[in-house]
Amino acid sequence: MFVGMGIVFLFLTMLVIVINMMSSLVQRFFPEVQANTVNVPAAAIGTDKQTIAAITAAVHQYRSKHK
Amino acid sequence: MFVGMGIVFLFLTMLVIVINMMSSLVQRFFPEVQANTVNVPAAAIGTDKQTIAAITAAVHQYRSKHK
Amino acid sequence: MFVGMGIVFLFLTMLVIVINMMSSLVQRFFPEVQANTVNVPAAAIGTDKQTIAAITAAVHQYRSKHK
Amino acid sequence: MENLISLWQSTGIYNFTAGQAFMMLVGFLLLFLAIKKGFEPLLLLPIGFGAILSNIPVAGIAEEGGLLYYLYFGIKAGIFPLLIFMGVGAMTDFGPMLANPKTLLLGAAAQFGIFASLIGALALNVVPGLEFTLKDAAAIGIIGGADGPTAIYVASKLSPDLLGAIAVAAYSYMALVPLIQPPIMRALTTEDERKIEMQQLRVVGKTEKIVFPLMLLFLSILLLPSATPLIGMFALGNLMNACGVVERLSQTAQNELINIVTIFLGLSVGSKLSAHAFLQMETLGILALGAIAFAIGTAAGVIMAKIMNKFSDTPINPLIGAAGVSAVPMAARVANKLGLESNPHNFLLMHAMGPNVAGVIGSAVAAGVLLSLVK
Amino acid sequence: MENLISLWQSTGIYNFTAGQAFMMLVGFLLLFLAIKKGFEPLLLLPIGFGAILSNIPVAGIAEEGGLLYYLYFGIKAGIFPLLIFMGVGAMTDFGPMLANPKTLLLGAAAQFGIFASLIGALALNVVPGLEFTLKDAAAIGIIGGADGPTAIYVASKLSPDLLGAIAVAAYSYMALVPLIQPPIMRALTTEDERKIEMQQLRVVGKTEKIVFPLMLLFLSILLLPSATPLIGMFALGNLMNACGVVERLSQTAQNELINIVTIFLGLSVGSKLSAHAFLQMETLGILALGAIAFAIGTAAGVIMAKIMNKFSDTPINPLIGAAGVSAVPMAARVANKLGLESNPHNFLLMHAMGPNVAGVIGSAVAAGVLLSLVK
Amino acid sequence: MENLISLWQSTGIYNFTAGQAFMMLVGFLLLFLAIKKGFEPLLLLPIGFGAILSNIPVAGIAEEGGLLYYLYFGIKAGIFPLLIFMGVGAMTDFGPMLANPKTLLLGAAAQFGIFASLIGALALNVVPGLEFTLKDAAAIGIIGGADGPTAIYVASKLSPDLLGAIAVAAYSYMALVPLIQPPIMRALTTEDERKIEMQQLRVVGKTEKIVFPLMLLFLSILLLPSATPLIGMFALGNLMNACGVVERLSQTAQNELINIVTIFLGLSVGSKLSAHAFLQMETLGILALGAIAFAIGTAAGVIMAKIMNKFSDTPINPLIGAAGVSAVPMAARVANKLGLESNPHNFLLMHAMGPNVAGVIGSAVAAGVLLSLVK
Ligand code: NA
Ligand code: NA
Ligand code: NA
Repeated sequence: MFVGMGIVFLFLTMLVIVINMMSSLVQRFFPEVQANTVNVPAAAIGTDKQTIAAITAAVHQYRSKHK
Repeated sequence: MFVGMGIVFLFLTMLVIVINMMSSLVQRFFPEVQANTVNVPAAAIGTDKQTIAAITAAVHQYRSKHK
Repeated sequence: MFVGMGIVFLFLTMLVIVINMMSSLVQRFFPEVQANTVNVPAAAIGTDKQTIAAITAAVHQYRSKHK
Repeated sequence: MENLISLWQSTGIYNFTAGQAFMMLVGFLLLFLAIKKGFEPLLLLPIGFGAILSNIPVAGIAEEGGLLYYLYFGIKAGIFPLLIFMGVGAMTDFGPMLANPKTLLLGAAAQFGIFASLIGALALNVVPGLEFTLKDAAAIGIIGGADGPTAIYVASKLSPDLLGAIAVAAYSYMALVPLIQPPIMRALTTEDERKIEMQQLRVVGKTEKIVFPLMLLFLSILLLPSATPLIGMFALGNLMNACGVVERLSQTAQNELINIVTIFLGLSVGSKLSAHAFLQMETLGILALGAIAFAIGTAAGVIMAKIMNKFSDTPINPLIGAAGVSAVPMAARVANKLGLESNPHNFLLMHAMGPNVAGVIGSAVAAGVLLSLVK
Repeated sequence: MENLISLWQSTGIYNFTAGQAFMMLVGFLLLFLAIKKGFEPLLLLPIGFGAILSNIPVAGIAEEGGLLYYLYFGIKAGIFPLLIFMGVGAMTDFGPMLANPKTLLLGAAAQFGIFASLIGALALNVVPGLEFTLKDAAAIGIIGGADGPTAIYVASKLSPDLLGAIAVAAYSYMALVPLIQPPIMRALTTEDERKIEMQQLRVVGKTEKIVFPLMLLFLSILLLPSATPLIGMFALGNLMNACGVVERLSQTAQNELINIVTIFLGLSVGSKLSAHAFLQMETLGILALGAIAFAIGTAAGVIMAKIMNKFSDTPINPLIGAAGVSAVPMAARVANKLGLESNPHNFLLMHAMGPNVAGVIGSAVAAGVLLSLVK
Repeated sequence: MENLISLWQSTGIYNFTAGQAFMMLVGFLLLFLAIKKGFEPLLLLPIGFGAILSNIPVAGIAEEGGLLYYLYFGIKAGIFPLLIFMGVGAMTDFGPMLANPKTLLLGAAAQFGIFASLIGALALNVVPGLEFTLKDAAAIGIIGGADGPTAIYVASKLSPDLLGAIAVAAYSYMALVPLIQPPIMRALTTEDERKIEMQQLRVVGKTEKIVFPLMLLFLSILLLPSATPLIGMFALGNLMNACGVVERLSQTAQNELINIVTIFLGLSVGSKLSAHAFLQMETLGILALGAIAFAIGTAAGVIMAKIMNKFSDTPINPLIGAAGVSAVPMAARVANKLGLESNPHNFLLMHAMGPNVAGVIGSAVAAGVLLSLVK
């Protein structure tokens, strides 16, 4: 049954290879202005914007529930 | 198969007629103090009320999730 | 069919008995620092904390929806 | 021309039977009660709509291959009422009942309506044109349990033909609780009794709330296995909520899942409102017996509470006995309202919630008795 | 060694047929259109994925015992499209249409594409290699209704083999509405017509919104029972939303329930994209006829609006006629955009929502006609 | 009197068998572990409850016509585990793995436990009283995959009789990961190795996250079609989440839908905990082999990581190899915790998430191998 383990390794090794190929292709041909913009604001943007977002979200939700 | 198209027109024409009848009946016998009151507050009422609503909604939700 | 009513009474009477036993056992062996702590803050804690909770919840939700 | 005739022959107008037209009116009446009168709209709206859909000529929505035919399987197999019962369990707080367990006896007493109307149904067989089997009588009696899913579950097992009428009667009378109960409650109590204030309930801890559903299930396994599908799913929902470690399952059970099943259940119950099954003398009998069952259950609960008040060391306001019929939380609110009328400082709501949820257990137990004895 | 050979013989590479490989490419194309081009992603993503899954050799995911085989039952029985229609009903606001009921006629005119392409499909039988039965032709025609669940419902009843191609065509062309419609709309209208501003709509009250779905259902019961499964579930959803007393059911119908069913429906539709059924001359015919149906429907709507503008006492901008094909709310947005191009103060969106939702009713009615005449 | 005897004969007390009583205790034990010990409560609570319900005498809840009988169809047909896998896919972020793809090899190594315990199960046949077929052995081995839905899917296909024991073992050991893994991890690593800090991972873009699930599916189609039901649904969920255009479907898949299916799956798995199937010597063998599989998988992961650390140009902390067993995210947290113990600045969590999610793929691949070779 070592053939089974062999297939698992074979499969995941090939996956490593194609991921590496894919990543380099994607990064060369479809570079992204990165996710930073998505993740940072939580910490970086001032409280005012957050508060506004919070209130907007809450108001929106409040209305959608109590219309 | 023009009979098919004819039925569609017949059906929707009758629907126009009954809607008109229905609307005039409803507006005469069941007049409503209109939806204005429902739609306006979003814009009309001051920010304070909105903020309170937002916070109420958010607090409510926060609790219901973290109780 | 009074036997039916009899069984209902028998069952619920036994339930009363076992509940009483259970409650006294639980209260003796597993006493709890009570739910007060869970219910009070709504009224007791100052507005600041509530507001923070509200905004936290709203921001959290806003992000999880708009990520 | 021939084409036009065949078209005309495929219209609803051409194919309507008087029975179908009448049942559609019944459906519209249910919609009216649900929307304009606020009668248990979550159930009566889908039931009424299902009644209309299933009585449309030609379309065959409730016949083999139609949507309501498939949905009905969920009732025939008992799946829908049990899932709803799980959701109701997750929404139920047994705290007030555990703080004052003897209120369980009020929940027992109020089930008297079930057995009284069972016997009433059998007695009605003397009326010519009425013919209730023992199974029919048991299914009718369960209306007195004032609990929708229990009634549907029992009726689907014992008397599927009467399911539509029984479900409609059960939910209608539950909606009518604020009209049916007060006169009976006033007639059976004195002003002084209604003024009785009750001691504040102790706070019930989390451990007790976790142990209780398991204990309830265990007792029912030992004594009345036929009630365990109902009580089991109810206990599962309650445990999921009480234990606090499967919050997301509990939330889904009491929101999306129960909503989806409610739509399906309502439509399928409505599909049993066919002219052939509903337009019978039996239906009138069912409606009459249902009302009687509610009245007797209410009276039995109040009387039991008066008796208990005599023998108890802490005062018991007899009004809370009426909440024992279940119809959660309507019956408890009625008790609270009557209490406030007599004594503006008398808040009975939490005290009435004890017998109220006990009534749910009581009718599930009664359902188990019926399913076990009548087969 | 023998083991390795048997392993090799169980790989996908060894077992691939050209047809399966091609259908997977079709699946990937649908995913690409959904994700990168934003073509109706809620449907085309699951459909594309279902196409890939069902064409995997050896795995048999769409064969008896596989997941997609079981899910497909929900389409075969008509359950999934009807539940989606209920959710769509709950999301639909008939206010703009009730404020200006004559826009219903635009929703009727735009169904002309359905019948034109039906006849087109029959005419295509002269092309060697194409063979459409009357049922096939009717199922193809419904693409012109520009309404996904209606198309799937009709195709599943009349021509299940073509279901995959029909659903893909319907959703693809709905996504292409912003490309297909504008040239036709510009060709059929003058600059002056496009500039026409319409009178502001009156506010429609809650009572009218509650009565309307019932009235619609009632008319359909009387005249066209074969349309009542579709119109009935649509009306149920709409009533649940309009009446305001079953908010939790309405929310579940237009959120979780429709989402769950959309995933299942998409996957099952995709499972009908098998090489054997899709790689036929017929599919090209379907794609061509679908495009023609959309174009004719758009033109018929615009022309009807021009005629109505002639005879109406209040002005009607012919652009809103194009919204009658349904494809809610895309077609209404297209009308709005073209209006703004000609006249920056001309907001047609709400005016176009009337014919837009009327188009949904129109295609459900046309579906009823097809189901009733073709069998 | 006869009535009372018949009543007594219908009680649970009268009908209890020792086996049923024992299985209820097992059910209660699972509830206790779920609620008080926090062992995978989302699954073990419904499983435990299902075990109790299905062992109630007389009631027949898991027999034909009972609720659990119907629910079990969702497992028999493979529907429930695949839907759960879709939801898990939607919850999984492959970012850390894509940033460091060689961690996939750790996810491969940790599957060694699966095959070791498969051989162990066959070897156990020398013990008198134990009799495992090859199918049984394969189903038992999959416990070592540390992935609930995969284990249930494989067991339902290969060895439905052992399903209950296998599922319980899989979820129990997943809950025990914080107890089972640390001693093994400490024994196989030096203090210096545990102190190794790893380079910060690059941020993985959206495009890569969209392409990955499709690539994974494609590779599995080419090489191992028998794994495509599992990997396909996993990839579907992951794609729905990554692509961002079907947010509402993704949210429903990872919330309401997975919750509903989890309740149903748990109850149905519990219904396989019958005395007849569970109270066998085989169950002890399963529990023992499951623990061994976890231990071997952990060890293989750590050793593989040590080897890779030797040959890699960037340092690899061997602790993250243990996360390759999957058991997401518990195993990754364990690696993180042990890393922090040796070096308070060593945050391994994100690095361990790579092998952790790779382990999910690894066990799905191993499942495909088993389903393809063993039949
Ligand atoms: Na009751
Ligand atoms: Na249309
Ligand atoms: Na694994």
